[in-house]
Amino acid sequence: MGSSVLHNFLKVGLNHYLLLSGLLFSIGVLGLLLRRNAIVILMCIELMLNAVNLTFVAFAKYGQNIDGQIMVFFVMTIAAAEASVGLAIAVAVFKRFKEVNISHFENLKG
Amino acid sequence: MLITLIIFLPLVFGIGILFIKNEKIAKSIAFGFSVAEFLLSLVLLHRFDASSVSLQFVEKVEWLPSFGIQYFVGVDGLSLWLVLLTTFLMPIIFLSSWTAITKKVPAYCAAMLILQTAMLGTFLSIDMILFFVFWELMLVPMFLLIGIWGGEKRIYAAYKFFIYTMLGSIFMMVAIIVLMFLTKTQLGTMSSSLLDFYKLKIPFDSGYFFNPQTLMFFAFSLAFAIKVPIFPLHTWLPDAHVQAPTPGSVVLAGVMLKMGTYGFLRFAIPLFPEAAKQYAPLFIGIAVFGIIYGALVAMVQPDMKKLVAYSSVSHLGFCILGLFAMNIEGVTGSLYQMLNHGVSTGALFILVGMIYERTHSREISKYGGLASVMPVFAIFFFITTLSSIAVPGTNGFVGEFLVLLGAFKVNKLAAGLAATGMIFGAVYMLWMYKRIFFGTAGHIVADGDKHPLIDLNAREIAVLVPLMILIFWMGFFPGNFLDKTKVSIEHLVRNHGQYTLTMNK
Amino acid sequence: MEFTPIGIAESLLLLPMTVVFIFACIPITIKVLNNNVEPSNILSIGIGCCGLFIAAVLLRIQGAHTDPVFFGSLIFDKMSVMVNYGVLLISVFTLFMSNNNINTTGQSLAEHTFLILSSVTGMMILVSASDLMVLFVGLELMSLALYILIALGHEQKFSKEAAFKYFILGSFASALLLYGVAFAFGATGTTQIHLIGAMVPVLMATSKIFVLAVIMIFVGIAFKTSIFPFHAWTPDVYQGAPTPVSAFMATGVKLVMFAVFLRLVTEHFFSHNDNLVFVLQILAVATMTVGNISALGQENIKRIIAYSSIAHAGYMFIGVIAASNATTPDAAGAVLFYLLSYSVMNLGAFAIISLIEKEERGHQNISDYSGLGFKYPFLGLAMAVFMLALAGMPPTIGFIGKFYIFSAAIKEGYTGLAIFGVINSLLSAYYYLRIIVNMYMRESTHSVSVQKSALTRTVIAASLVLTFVYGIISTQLYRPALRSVQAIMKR
Amino acid sequence: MSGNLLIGILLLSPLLGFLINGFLVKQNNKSSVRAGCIATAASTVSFICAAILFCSLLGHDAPPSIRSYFFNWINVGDFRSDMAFVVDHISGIMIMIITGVGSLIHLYSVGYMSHDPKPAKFFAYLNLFLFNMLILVLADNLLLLFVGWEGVGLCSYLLIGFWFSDPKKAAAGMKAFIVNRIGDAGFIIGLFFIFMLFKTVQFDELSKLTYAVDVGWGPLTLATLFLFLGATGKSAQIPLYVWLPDAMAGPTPVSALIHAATMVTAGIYMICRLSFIFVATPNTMFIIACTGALTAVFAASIGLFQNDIKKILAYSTVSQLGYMFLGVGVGAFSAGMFHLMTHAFFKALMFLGAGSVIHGMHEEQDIRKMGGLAKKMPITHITFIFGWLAIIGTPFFSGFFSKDEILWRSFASPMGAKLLWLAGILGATMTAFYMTRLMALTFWGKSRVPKDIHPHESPLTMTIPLIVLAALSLVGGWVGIPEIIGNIFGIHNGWEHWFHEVVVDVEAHGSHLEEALTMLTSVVLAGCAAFGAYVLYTKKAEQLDGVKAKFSKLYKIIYNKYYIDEIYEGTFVQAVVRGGKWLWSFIDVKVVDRTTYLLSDLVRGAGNGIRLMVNGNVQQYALYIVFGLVGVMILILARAS
Amino acid sequence: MDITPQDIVFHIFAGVATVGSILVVFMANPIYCSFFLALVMSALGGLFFVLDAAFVAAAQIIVYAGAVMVLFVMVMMIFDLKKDSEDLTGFSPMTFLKIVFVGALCGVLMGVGWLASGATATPPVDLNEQKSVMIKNLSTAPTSAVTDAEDLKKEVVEITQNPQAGKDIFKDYSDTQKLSLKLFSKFVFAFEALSVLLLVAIVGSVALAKSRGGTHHGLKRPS
Repeated sequence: MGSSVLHNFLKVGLNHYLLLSGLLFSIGVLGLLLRRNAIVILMCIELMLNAVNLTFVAFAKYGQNIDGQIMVFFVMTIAAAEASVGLAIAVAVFKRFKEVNISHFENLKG
Repeated sequence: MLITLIIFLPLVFGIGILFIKNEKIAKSIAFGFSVAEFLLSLVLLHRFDASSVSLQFVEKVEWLPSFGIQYFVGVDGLSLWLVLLTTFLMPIIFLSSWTAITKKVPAYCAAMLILQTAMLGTFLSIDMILFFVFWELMLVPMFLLIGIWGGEKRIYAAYKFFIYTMLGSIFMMVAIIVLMFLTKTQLGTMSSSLLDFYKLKIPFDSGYFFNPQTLMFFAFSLAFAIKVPIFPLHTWLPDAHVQAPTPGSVVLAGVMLKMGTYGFLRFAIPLFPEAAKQYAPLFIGIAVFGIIYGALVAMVQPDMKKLVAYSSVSHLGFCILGLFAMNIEGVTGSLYQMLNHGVSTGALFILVGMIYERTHSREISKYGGLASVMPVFAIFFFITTLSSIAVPGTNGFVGEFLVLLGAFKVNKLAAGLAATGMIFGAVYMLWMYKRIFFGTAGHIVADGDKHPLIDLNAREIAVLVPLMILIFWMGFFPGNFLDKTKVSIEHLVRNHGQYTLTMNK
Repeated sequence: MEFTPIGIAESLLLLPMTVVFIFACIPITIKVLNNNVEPSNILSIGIGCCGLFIAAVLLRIQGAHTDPVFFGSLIFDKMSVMVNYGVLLISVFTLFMSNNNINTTGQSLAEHTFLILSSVTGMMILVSASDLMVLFVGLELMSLALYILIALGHEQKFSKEAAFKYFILGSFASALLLYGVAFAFGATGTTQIHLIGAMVPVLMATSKIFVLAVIMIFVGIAFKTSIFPFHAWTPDVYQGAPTPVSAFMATGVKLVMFAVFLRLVTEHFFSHNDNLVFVLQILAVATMTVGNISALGQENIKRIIAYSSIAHAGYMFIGVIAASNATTPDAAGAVLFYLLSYSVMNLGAFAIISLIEKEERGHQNISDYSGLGFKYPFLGLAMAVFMLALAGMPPTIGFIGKFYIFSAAIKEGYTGLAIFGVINSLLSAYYYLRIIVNMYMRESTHSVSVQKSALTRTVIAASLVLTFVYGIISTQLYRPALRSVQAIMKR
Repeated sequence: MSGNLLIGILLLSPLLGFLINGFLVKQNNKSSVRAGCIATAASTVSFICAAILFCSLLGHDAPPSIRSYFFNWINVGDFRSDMAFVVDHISGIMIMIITGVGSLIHLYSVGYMSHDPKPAKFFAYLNLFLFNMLILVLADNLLLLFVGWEGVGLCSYLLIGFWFSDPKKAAAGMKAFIVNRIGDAGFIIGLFFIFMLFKTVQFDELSKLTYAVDVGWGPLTLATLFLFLGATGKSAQIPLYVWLPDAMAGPTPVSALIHAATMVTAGIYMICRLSFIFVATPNTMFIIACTGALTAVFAASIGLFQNDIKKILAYSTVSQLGYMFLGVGVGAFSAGMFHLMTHAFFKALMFLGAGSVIHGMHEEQDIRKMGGLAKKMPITHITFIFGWLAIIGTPFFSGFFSKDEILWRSFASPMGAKLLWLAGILGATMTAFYMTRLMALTFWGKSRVPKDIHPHESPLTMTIPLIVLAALSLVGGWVGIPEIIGNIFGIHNGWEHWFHEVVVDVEAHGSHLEEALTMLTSVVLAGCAAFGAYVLYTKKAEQLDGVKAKFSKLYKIIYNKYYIDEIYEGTFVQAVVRGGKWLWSFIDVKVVDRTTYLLSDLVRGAGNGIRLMVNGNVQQYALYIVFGLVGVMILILARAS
Repeated sequence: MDITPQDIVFHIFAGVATVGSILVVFMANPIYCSFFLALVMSALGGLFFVLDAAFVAAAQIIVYAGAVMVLFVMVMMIFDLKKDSEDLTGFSPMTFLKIVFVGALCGVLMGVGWLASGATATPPVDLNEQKSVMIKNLSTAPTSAVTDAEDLKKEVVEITQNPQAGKDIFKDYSDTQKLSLKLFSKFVFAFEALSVLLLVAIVGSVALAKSRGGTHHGLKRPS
């Protein structure tokens, strides 16, 4: 039976893609939670969006619905825009704080 | 139009007064308007048909039609005298505070007048949502009165007053909404009119607490019990009374506490007759406890105002006792006691305010022998004391007697214990009177140079004389007052369980 | 039968948002053409308001349409029209406030106007979106503009920090929302809301993916509406952002995002699953409670208002829950009414804060409001009224809004939620009163000067009037709200 | 119609006097005569009206009562009480006593109060008292009676505390009012019982009803018991007698009028009024009789060694009131009323005499500092002797007849008992002793007056009332001469006959021999006691100290009035005050208020705690989002399965 | 059901993506992070190829791995990055909590993804979508408007009655053609809206970069 399980695991289907995207997304979340470098956090967000892209494409393939690929375009564009804005904010923050470690950005609280 | 005029005239004037800068003019105008308002309410009294149980002078305008909410006001025997009490006290308050309130006078006048609108609206609303609107609206000017013109710990007291009162009313709000949906299912159309609420058959189960009627009864009761206030919910009262300026205390004691008892009378008991009946012993018990408790605690108070405040707890206990006796004597007595308390405690607060204005102290132990220095003041104080301790011939007696009589019919032990409230009432009032007016000259009286203890002036006498007249008038000729309410109360009591109200134009 | 590839009539429907965006570009274009010299404040704001006004007129002319347009991407129904009106009004008020606010006025008001109007464009897309992807695009458009708006504030540190926080969390939430959209797409094969809506009853029972999708979409929106536990950014961002922008976020964003909630709810996204409804109830109660009790001990007025906005989100969320299984439009209408009423009160309050605050978090503590009431009678009175309205005192719009929400909740059988709601409005009374207490009952410790700004005062006066007028004749606002949601429910 | 008018004048004349004196006459020393004249005139007018009314009741074909209805007072539900008054055989006697003795005392006061700074106030109060007392006795229903009942209490309070700047006197007034209030509360409960049982409080309606005798402790017994509680308050019986001795703080005319002649007898009057109900409740009657007897002995024993002239008279009054209760308790209502009247005469006389002494002694009240005043104040002395003779029961003086009637009835009535009679005799003996002691120490023997005091006889306004009252003390009893003596002189006992219609007397059963023997016993014993006292306190005064030393403990206890005041103070008063303090400082402040604080602190604390969550760390916020997401997911998915 | 080469390719790319993303999170130096992110994106591009989305895969590599990553690297150049050592949080209870929650999230996502694979639905019949295809037909076959309209009407009726027909319309086109067709019909609004979004992003970034900060009452303070 073990080989059957292995076979099931190796035989790629939609579930593999969902598994992978879930994993990548979670790793992105983990990075968001743990990293202190603002830029890396932005990267993690990109990672999450990429995981979503993977989901879209996988659904497009297995659902026989090409709309999913179009979504990916949108997501890419938005991700790029987000990245640019995010980086612009990061630069602005860096200019004020001389620091990109987010543990220094805790003036607003309570 | 008459009732609308009566309700909203003070509001209009109140807002108008805000724009007057000159203090003297402002208070003169406020006084003049409040007198006019009183005269207007006398017109109402004059035109009132005492033989009818129906609502009179009804005005009805659609307000929020999708919920069946109306601007619906009217007066009947239950609310008539409370309206008059309100309009009667207002000019007296303005006159009494002529010199006591020195800062922000126009704002003060405005707050008082707006408060008057809210109070009158509360008494005259027949639509429950409208009632609730006025009920809540009342908090704001009172909050400001306590907070702006009050004593040292005024802010704390103002918060306490506001939050406590609101605590009660929020549950009432929920209950009102539930009732509104009940009207939809039972009567077909949604309505928040009290007349429709009376027609409802609210599910009740005597064996189980969590049934709709009981829960709603307690939701309403909580609101009213806090306002009254009934024993464990009374702690806002001493603070509010002590910290409020004299006019605030007078309104608070004179009118606002009555809203609670009025609420029981008008809403809680007739709307939820079975629940009220089932839990009447509970309320009677609390009322009796409150009577004795209020009296005993009042007795040991070192501060005059606080003493009077706790005495209110005791006196209002009589009102509750009478209401939950649910017979004609009890309810009549209770209603009468409301008026009495308004007059006598109002007078007491005015008197305390007068002496406070002179000496800036309310500590009883600092006084003594005041009667020799201010004999006229002493006489007025004494008459008011008599009224407060219900000596026959004064108004207080009639009310307390009827309440006790009504209670006795229902529960002898309760009446017996409540009668001890009469004794303790005499104890704390006379003891205070003795400590203030009799004996050797106290600390404050002895060095009168610092604060000239001049006897009452003409204005102050003019403030007090109407109250004194009323004390005896109501004591000797209660018929003049009770005739107007008689049929309404009889209708209310005799139809317990199937009480309905109609209206006539 | 005239048929065109993409009907002109359809394209014309885009006119309001197009106009807004075009007008948004005018001030910065002027600035660029004029050698990067900032045009006068009044000019920027005037152009912006002009655009918003024209958009409103166009909306009025076009009216509502029941069917989706642009291949199901957009729908200009009554609700979207009504919410659009609200958004336009809010943005006009925001622009008015921006004129003299210490943090927005100055050299970048043209950009500010541009971003506000762009954000409005995003909002208009958002409320009209009938496709989850379009919804996402609208959301991002709105959010990106907001991130920059916050960062553009003149505060040296706070605005940047707030922008950064908001950006990170906002992007995270968008990613979640997007993930949800992907799952929904996978489960249904489409992203069109009404098509998904038709499948909800089946999918809720059979497809875990779809349940996950709904949850993640919910989280994405809940983040923007600051539902507990997705609320933590709110006070920080509201405090750090320039006050007009805070006002814009607290009112506009909330209005739009709740409109989206309503749209999803009326398509029964959140129904047919008892657990979901149960969890939403918990969140509603937690949101109200956390918002209110957090505000009790707060000293900074902007943070107080922020926490209060969390609490108000909780109240509105009660309405959303009530609407989720409703067959009548009462609950949804109540939410819409509450949104508008809340916007009015909050804008007024923020306008006053905006007049009083000083640079670098100056004069934002409630102790700075001591003695203000008698010193500036109009501002004091207005602030008192707004606070009381927010606390839900009659006869203001705040009371009647709460009444509608709670009665809707009771009607739909959520009496428990209504009780929690009223208890919370009691808790909230304390901190609203605190502000009044400071204004009227304490002596001022230091002199606080107030900026003179006719425009901001106009906002205050207008909010004041609306607070009372719609508090008394609320039917005039409630009925359109009801009708607008009735229209989307019928479909 | 004329009845109406007369009753109207009767009532309103003192009220008018009160209003004039209270509000119009200047409150200063000079107005003493003017105010006194007004007040005296008012009470005299009342007396004339009362006399006319009384006379119209005499004769065979006279109406049994004269009713006068003024207006409806309270009419709520079933309850109805009118402002209506009735003069009948019982109230007729009362108004005569009240206005008659009252007028005399008013006259007396003109002289007595001549040096007071505020005489007008005094006279105003006095008139107000008359007004209230008249309401009390004329009331045609129980509630109206209660109006007068409380009203006289109020006036008593005012008059006791007349010199209010002395804290002791003010306190005495308060004590009187509050102790009375306790009784009043009982009275009102009794009233409720009556109303509940019979649906009316009108005397004439009540009297027409028939009452089943309640041998147990049914509601009727409770009703009468509570009414009696009211009576013990007003009429200073055990356990509520304590206020009366303190009430002597008031001006002496007040003591004479209110605390001897009129007000304190209201309890007797009320019970006689409702005699038809009381006789139906033997248990109550027994309690009344016992209380009366006990009070008579108890108070007399305290009176034995008091040194304050007014205090002695006060305890004597309590004791005499005990006799009256003993009388009514054994069903001898008319005898009680009889003693009420005679007591009104002689006790008023003695009080006024004491007042005259005090006046003459410049406010000195301690009899140890008197002695030999007989020569200095002859009129006072002579008149006082009349009172003394009357009270100790010297045959043919008024007190003799009335007291013996009571004693005989307690001996012979079916409701009486031998023990009660014995107690009565004991009391009478003690009375004779301490009254003689009073006479001896005050008027006879050697003068112990301090050097700086020069006693003098009082003015005419004061002595005239004394003379009139002395005469009445002698002849006042002749209207009720018992048969065994009356038969000798051929005089009919008109008194019992007079009351026949209004009062339900319980017939005594005993032979004339027994009656004569009991009478003789009491006279002999009283005579012995009087003689003993005379000898002791005039001739052998020096031996007294030895006797005192022998019984020092007992003497001390009695001298300190059995420490009853202290016991009351220590138990009830302290309990109430401590209770109040505890309720306030513990229940109110610590429990109720603290709970409020606790709740608000809890909420605010929770808020501050929750705000710690918002710690500024953006990753923390993201964690909340993840937490929320995971939580929602797990809640939904896990519950679904 | 044999394991195809595509499956093996998937596993390779999946492994690379997973390891790469883990390294993104745990590499201390942001430059390395960005490198691994580019690696992950490239791997995903590979996966897109496997999923028959060639165009998307290309775009992924060009736009993401190329443009966006360059942006990141550039920004990093601006910053002074000497304090990398402090970057990763030390192990604390909070870190533990974070890992636990993320693990739970991961579990749920992966679990649902793994178990729910069969639940993909075929796209519902969407009249709007069909309409968009028809419009394409209309534009590629320029005939008289009247007859076209008639034809269209007929076609609409046909499609409405036979839902499956809608799907068949696509079968003649390549993926990229299909993409473009849809992009400019069904998703045209979103597409246009994106342009606005990009403009806002650009202007916003520029404005932010230019802003000097500080409170100035209309005054221009030298930066």
